[in-house]
Amino acid sequence: MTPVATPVFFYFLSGLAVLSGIVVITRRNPVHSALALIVTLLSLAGMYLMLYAPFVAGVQIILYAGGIMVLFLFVIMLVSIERVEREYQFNKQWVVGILATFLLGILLVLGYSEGKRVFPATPAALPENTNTQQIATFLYGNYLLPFEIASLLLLVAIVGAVVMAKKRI
Amino acid sequence: MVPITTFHYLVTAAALFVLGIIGVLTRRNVVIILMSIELILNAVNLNLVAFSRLYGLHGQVFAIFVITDAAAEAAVGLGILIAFFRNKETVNVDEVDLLKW
Amino acid sequence: MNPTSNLDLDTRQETFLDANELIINMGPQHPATHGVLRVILKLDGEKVLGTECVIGYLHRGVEKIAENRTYTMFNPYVDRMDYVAAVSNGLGYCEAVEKLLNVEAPPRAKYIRVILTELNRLASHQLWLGTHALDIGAMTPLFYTFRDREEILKIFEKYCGARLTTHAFRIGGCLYETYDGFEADVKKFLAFVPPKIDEYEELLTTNRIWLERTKNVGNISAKDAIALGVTGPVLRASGVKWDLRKAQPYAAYSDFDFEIPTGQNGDTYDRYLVRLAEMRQSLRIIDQAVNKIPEGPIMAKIPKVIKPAVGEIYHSIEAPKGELGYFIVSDGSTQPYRVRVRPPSFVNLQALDLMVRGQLVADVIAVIGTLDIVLGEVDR
Amino acid sequence: MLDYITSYLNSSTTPGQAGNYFWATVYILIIFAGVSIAVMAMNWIERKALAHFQIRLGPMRVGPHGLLQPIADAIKLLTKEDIIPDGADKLVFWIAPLIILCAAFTTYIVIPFGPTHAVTDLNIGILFMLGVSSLGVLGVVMAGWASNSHYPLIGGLRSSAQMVSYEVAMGLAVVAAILMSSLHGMGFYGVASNGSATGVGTLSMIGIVQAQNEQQTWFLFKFFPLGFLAFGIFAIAMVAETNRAPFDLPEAESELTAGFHTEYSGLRWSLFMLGEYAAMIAVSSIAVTLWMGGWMRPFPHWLAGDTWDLVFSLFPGITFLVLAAFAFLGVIRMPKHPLFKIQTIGLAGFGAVLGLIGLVLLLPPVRYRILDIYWFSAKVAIFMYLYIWYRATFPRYRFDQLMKLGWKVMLPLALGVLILTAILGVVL
Repeated sequence: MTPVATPVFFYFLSGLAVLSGIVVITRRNPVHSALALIVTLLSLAGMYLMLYAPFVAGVQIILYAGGIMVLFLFVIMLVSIERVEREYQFNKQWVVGILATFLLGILLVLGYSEGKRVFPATPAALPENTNTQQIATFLYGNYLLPFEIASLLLLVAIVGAVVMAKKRI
Repeated sequence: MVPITTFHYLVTAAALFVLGIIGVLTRRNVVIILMSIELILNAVNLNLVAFSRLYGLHGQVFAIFVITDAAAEAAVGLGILIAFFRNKETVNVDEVDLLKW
Repeated sequence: MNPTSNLDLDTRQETFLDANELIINMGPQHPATHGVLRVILKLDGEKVLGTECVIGYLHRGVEKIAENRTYTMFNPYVDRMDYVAAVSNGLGYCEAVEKLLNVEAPPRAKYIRVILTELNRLASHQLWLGTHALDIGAMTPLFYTFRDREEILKIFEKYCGARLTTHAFRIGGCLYETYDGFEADVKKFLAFVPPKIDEYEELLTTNRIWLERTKNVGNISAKDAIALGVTGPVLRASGVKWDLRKAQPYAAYSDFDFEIPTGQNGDTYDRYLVRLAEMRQSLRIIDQAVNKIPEGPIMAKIPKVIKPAVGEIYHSIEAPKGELGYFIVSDGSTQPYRVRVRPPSFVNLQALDLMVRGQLVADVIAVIGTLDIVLGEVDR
Repeated sequence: MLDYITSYLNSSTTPGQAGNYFWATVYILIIFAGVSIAVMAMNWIERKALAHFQIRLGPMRVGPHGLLQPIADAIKLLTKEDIIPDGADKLVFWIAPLIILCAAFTTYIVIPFGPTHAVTDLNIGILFMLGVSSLGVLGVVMAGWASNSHYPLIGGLRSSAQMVSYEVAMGLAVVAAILMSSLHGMGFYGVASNGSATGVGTLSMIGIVQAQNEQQTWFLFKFFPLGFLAFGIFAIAMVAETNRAPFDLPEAESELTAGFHTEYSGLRWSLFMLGEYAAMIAVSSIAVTLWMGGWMRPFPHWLAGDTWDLVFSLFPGITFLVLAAFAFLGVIRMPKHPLFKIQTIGLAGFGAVLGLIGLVLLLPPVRYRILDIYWFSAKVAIFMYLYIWYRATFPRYRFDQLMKLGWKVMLPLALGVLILTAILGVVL
């Protein structure tokens, strides 16, 4: 099924993503930031659906919004935030940081607008209905080694997180 | 309305990327810095998926790898954060001035 | 009131994630503290690092009131201490004053006392079982036990007109003769209740979740229990065969054949089993008592105005919750000079801290339930 | 207009797939209303059933046999003062119940009540459901944190840990079912020996039910002990996921007063309840879809044929007629006293409505139309009853025991089932 009213949904979702992205980096209270980040993640999931990537959208919702963000909220609750909230929120190089980043952003956009000529005009035919199957074929076929490495990475991350967080194991 | 092309997605991704980098560079709170890193990774993901619309599914597969990495990164990062908070009673990144305690 | 007096809050202990310790007020308004007990919990996440009980929210100065009442007038007040076992309280008080007066209740009165007291022990244990199970999350036993406790309360009501604070006994014996059909009622009850106790057991005893929640929870060794002065089922579950009904028989208990159930591990599950066994033993006692209840007077000869000679007396009975003692000092007047009650709940409550240290929040609830405290008695 | 409706009724696809936005909206509204009514009915049934487990009567005062109790409750909750604690984080406090509610209701768009009776048929349907229902955790955590009070905080932490842990076992059990949908005597996955597409597994909810139809078995009985085990794991995990007894630690009344919603009252509290019950129905729907053949009637292949079709199609009408008979039995047993006159009339009216519905459902065109929805609801109702049964029977787990069960028993078991299913699928 083809997406409908693509421009409306695109502007809605991207606007939502960017606005809540701004909220993420400006809030004093990390929980509000986390809330905004969840909104960003969900609107990105919506955009993935519009880009014929339903499986990635599902993974985004399950892993990011349902898993990683819960981890974030959990940690925010464990560390007391009252004192931090009252302190100054930005470090001393914030002017330089913002200027440099904006330059980077302009660079990126310029690069993309130049690249428009290079990109193929017509999108590749992506069979939406067999999206999951094809991703599976790629994951367990072409990308089998990276897949295994990723699982190893997760194992290392589990061990590392436990070692970090617990004083005595 | 102008039809939505890959370029639009790329600009959105760029905006999120820039926001994430601003967060990393300017904030003091480690939790928010970690969230900004998530923003950056998501911007990259959007890029990958947008390009996969043009060049086939490899981008989506890569996006899944990036999400996996994000999970690992969040776990380790938050673990470090807890260890840090335990020792210094703060989550401000500019107070991390010891390599070992 | 310093709420954190013995909770050395500054010492940081090795804890899960070393997160901040949490001080939580459990009660006095809390659904599972059996009244108005306030427990200040020092928590590390879910682990209990220490507790402090704050009591006195139900303090009515019962002991002080006694000094301004005659011996007879004070009798109804004791019912209000352990209000779920009012008959036992009355028995202890009446016997203490009788001892002070050097009179003895007639045998028939003693038998009536035993029957009613044991019925009350059943009622108390049933109430305990229901609320304890509810605390642990099993909702249904509460209603079953209340259904069966109702039968006991009906007998009380028929006997003396009151259901809860019965004031069943008087100094020197009983005021009321048994009503017509009392024995039939009791016998009917004796036939009615054993299958119901099996029903409770069916719901709980082998329930896996119940086992996991109660086994090795709130352990207390026999040594600790004796050192803390813990009595009653809590002591017996630790393996100490100590029951005042056998150790220093009062009323007519020496006439009956019954056993003292004991446990081995002193955990919550053993206390549960001990109380269930005690319910069965109570039935045995009632059965014997009702079958050989003697005829005769129910009131000893006591003076109209009770004026004991100068002296003091300590008399204790085995209440459903443990040793209930009355220490009465008489100055020769119509009013006691001093009455001191040794309430079992109050003493047993001391063991709470020992039993829950290092366990989880959920265990605090289970242990408060298993101690079977009644705040009316703790605070008096 | 009528033509439009009939032409729609004859279509063979869900409105979402057909791109029919009007019907999709209608479906969403119907589901929203239906779930709300189901939650109210569930509320009444739970209180009544629980009461009868516990030798009580339950609600009896509001309406005949307390039938109007849910409505009275709703009015009470809506008119209560809405309290936000002073120290609470107002924004988060306000959003938390909405997150739970939205997460619970959003899942319904992929639940197939029948081959065409779903809002849409996403090809990542089951993934979408798991994902969206896992968003409910966020609401719970936020509610606990925003109340700025200790008991809700502990409740929130408990439930986040609980839901995240049980999601793992749940996900693995679901994957086992998805694997089964691809294993149709086909050797390796995706390589259909006869060239048809049946060798390919699917994530679509409708596709999974159709796979069960094609394989002529409920996945509950597939690879005999394995399907059963996977279903068992899911059935336990879904109780933990929805925070119901015996896993209701986050809201353990005797320990944490009310857990994460201690500080909530009135409308917001009722939103939590609505969300909880909606989530219960939603996860039960997943269980029914994955393991119990979804909308299929019992024995569609063994008891095939026109006669059996007729017999099974009479079930919906007969169910309602039996309910009506119960209502009339209640009318007969009502005390004959002027005070009970209105109640008696009300109950009789209720019975008449039920009977009328039953009669309508017996009409030939209606009864075939309603069949799949009926069987689906009947299967979900079994799970709802199980929820009540658990609540009446079991004590509550302790937190560490719950975690131990989740990680040390369910997770290895689910992994084993998954691996064995995969091996069996290749071997057989």
